[in-house]
Amino acid sequence: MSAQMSPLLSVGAVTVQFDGVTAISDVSFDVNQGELLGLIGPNGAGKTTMLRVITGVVRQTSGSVRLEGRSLEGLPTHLRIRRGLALSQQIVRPFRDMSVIDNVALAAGADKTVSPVKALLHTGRERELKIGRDLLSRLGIERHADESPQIQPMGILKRLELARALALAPKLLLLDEPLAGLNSKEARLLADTITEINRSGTTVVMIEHNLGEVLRICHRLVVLDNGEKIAEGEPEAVMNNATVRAAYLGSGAAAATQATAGDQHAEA
Amino acid sequence: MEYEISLATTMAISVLFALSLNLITGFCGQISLGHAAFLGVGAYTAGMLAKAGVPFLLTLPLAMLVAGALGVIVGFASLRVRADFLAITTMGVGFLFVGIVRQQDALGGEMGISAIPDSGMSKLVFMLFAVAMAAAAALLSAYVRRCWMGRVFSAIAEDEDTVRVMGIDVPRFKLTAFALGTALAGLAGALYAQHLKFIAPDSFGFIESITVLSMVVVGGIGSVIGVTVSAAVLSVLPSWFQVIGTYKLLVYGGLLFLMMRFSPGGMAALVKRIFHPDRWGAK
Amino acid sequence: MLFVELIAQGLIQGSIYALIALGLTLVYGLLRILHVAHAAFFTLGGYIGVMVANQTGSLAAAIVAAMIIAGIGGILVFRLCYQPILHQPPFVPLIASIGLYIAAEELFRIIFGPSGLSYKYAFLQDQVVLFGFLRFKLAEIAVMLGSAVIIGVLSLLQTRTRIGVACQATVSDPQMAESFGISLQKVGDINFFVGSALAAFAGVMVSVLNNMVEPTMGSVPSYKALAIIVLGGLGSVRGTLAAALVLGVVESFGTIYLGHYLDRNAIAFAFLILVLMWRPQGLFART
Amino acid sequence: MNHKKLAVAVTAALAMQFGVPAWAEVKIGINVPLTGFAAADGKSALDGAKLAVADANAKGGINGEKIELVIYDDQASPKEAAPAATKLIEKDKVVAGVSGSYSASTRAAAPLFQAAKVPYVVAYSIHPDVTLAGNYVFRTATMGEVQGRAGAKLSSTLGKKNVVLITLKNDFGQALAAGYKEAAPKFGVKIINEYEYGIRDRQFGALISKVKSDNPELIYASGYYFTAGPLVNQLRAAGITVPVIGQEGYDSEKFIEIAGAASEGTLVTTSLDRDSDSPVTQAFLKEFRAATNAGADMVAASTFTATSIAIEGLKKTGGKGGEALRKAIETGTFSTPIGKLTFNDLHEVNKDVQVQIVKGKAFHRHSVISDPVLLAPPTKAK
Repeated sequence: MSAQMSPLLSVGAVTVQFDGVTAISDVSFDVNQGELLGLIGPNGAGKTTMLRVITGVVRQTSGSVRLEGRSLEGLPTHLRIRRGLALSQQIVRPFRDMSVIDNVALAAGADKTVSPVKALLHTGRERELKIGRDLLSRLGIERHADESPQIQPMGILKRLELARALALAPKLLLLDEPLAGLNSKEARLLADTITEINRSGTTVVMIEHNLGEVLRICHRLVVLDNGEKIAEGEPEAVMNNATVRAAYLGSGAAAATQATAGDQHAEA
Repeated sequence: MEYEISLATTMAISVLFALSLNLITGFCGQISLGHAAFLGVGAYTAGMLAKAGVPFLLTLPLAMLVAGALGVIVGFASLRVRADFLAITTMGVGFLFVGIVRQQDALGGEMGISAIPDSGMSKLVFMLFAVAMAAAAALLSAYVRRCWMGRVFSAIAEDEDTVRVMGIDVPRFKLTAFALGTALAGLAGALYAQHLKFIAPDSFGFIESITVLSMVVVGGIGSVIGVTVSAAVLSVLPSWFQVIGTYKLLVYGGLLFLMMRFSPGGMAALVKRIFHPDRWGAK
Repeated sequence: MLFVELIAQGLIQGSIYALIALGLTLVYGLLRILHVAHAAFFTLGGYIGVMVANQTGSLAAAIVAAMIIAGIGGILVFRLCYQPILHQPPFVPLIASIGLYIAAEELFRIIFGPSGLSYKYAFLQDQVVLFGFLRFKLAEIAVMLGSAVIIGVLSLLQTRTRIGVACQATVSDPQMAESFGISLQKVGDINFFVGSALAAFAGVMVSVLNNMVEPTMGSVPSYKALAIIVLGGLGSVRGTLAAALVLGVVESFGTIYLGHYLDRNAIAFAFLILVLMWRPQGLFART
Repeated sequence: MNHKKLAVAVTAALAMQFGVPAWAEVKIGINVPLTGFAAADGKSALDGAKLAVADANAKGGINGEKIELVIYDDQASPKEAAPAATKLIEKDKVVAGVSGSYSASTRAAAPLFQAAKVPYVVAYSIHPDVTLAGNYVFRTATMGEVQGRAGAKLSSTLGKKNVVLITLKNDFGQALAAGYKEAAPKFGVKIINEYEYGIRDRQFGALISKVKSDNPELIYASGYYFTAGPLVNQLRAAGITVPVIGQEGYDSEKFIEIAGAASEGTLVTTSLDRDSDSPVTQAFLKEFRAATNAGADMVAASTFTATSIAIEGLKKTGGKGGEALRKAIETGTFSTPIGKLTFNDLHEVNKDVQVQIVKGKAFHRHSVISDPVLLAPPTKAK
């Protein structure tokens, strides 16, 4: 990655405190155009908080977040999304009263939902339905388009969540543990899909605990521990870093058992 | 005929009022336990204007405007609190409205306002006018349901945090729902004042708010037809129940409970269940 | 002096609010429903209290009978009315509860007559003078002491017994009950029993204070108790207690100094709205 | 629509109650609050009206035709009263109407009776607008303002100067307070403070603490027995011993029951004199107890009176309603339990105000305020 290329997202010296407790301390990193960046770290490292700072759900105590060089300071979540962010949430939250395709079409209609007046004056959604169907077929779940999300298994819902985020045509896609709750086969398939999405031009930042898949697909990693950035760089180099190893192995026994328990749970 | 005309007018006003709450609570999921305050704002605005000599037809848009404006203010409160907190806040707004009007001598205080000047319409024409307004509100509701706004509303009703991360300005949509719903309630209030020619603070209190919410929920929250039918029926039920006299509120309360206990989707769901017993889901 | 008296009167009113609102909080914490019909147990308590006291001449018997019957009634309401609709959106149990309350109020009127009942014997009407200027009815002292004792005992049970700890844990996290090996059903039964019994105790005390029970005596508590649990942060027992006492005192001063501008309800709700705009999670929310 | 069936059912129910043949011809309609917060007064009112009808029927009805009372519940709410009134007028075709209800519902019903030219006799609703609806509306109650003035006069008669007002915040309480404040200066009565409370309030601790610190010589407190009972009880418990003046809202045995021993000595301005030597009054009190097994209160007496006046008028017209009945009531003089009544040009009554005092757990005569100028009801001119 060349230094001249201006980063798509730039996180500068962000610190977050809740009631005096520091959740993130002076963290900076960049996300470059076209990159697939993994944001990793043990539980409680501050990854999800960082994602929330980027989307504006949580306000940083100090520091800056810039998208394409423009500060996102003071912008509410929905305006940040309209600047080109999209978020796929860790706990899938489809609208259960709508069919799968309606869920995606609603996101695809961003230009019609930009203001209440516009929303009131438009009824048709052929274009949005088409975008929706295309996305569903790209993610391999088009056969569930007209069904209710209520009856879908986790694997389908994870893909629906992703489709809905993609329907916003984002410049930067933020994924919060997209592989959690999937068995290893499903996780592998979805990781492949994410790679494909990234290859077709969408920059991706991904929080993920499944290190195997992270190491397999990510271009670069940022590692957080206890709210601090402890490493950054190419996956292999990062994983050989002594501090990173200490962070993971320090709580290693616990993390390892937890990971196994999680896998078993997913497969059960 | 006059009795039937009077009942039909009452029905039409109730339908209009219930549909106005349905926009806020049914479509957009913002529960309100103080909606009668806006009926009151409309009624008082129209009543005072009519007494000041403003022609009836002109009092209607003004009543809508005042009620809608106050609705937006309450809507701002809805941005700050959610769900059960919102329910109690709106309930508080209702009590506050009644409490304030009671103390305003200019608004007739505790005594209310009577002898509101006549619209000049005959009772029959006024009834038809009220029915036309209710029908217009039903059509508007049906349209909102079908357009993009309706889709955003139902998404907000289900999960507003997710709507926000879809890049949608949730506060503005909520405020729009409040503005639309409270303006329509204001219209219903203006018709109410004209119909009864007498208004007093107690007519717009907690009980009225509960009554209208019951109409919406019993009809099937969000269902335009269901709410229309249930508002029409429930509004004249007490008159029909005269025959059971002293038991009528007991029956009313009992029906409300049984409906929720055995058909939580309201009448709309009940009808669907009877005619399509094999289909899942109520929507 | 007036200041102290107003505070004392506010605390008396606040203790009554606390007794009623506590049950509502237990129910809300567990089931996340606004249990409007809770106020019916307040009224029921009052009626049972008057009838038993007039029959037996013993107020203690009246209190015990009222609390037990209301408690059992609470369990029945939980099992028959709420349990089947718990998975529905929140307004369904809310409207069901409102319907139930309307029907209950009407039943009281039809069974006991519209104009209410009074005690044949004057219970606790003697006066007590404290510190030379504070003057109370014995009944008022009984309300305050009774609430303090009952609430004290409850919190002891809640922290010292296994089932108490389970209930408490369940109020903050309904899934917790299972990890204590106690079914949600059982915790629900206990919460409804205790909550309804407390409301009945409040009903008896208020009926003694006013020497009157009437079918509509629950209508103000039915909504004001909701305001209190919201003020207290919904589901927080301590918050509810504090909110009840604070509201009692606010009303006490409000009716004297703001009475010409706003009525008692409006004062209470104006206070509520102000607080919620400042702290949307309630005055004493834990987060 | 099965209104016909419904009317038949009501008729049948009533017929059974009174032993009236179902072919009764002369119908009088009444709106009363049988459900809702005012149900207790509604029951009293209905008992009074039923007694008046039963009395008349026992004496041969009107020209041999039985009188039938058509009863509708109005919940004391204007929204329910309007359809009830319309139905009485149009479906049941009553020749006369009686209001046994509160001001809010009566004010909604009065213009409808006026428009249909059906005479409407209002028992105890005290709002000035009621009779302003037109010349078919009559009222037997002493208006709130007038009673308030009587209260001020009574205060000065008792030799008290410094008064605290405790006002019920509804139209009844407001009207009383307005009358009291208007007349107080004339009698040298000084209002040192006024407090307001709501109709649902039963606990007055804070308010009483403040009243105590005001140290008044007399308390003028408006309310109904269900608010006044606890209020007087709590006033006395707080050690306030000064006289309390109430009004006809207190006028019920229930007040004495609720306030208990504290009720002794309470004065009320009302229209019913229990110790009256008038045979009409004594007969009413006796019959009412026999019929209902309870003592009559002001609401029952007033509604009995209003119904009787409608019946007396109908006797004169031979059962005809409309203008003939209006004129008959307008020009008649009526002997009623609440005194001899005639109507002025606004159809208000001019009568003495009875002062009753609670003594030995019962209301007894204290005095009578007879002051035609002070107690003059409004007329058309005013």
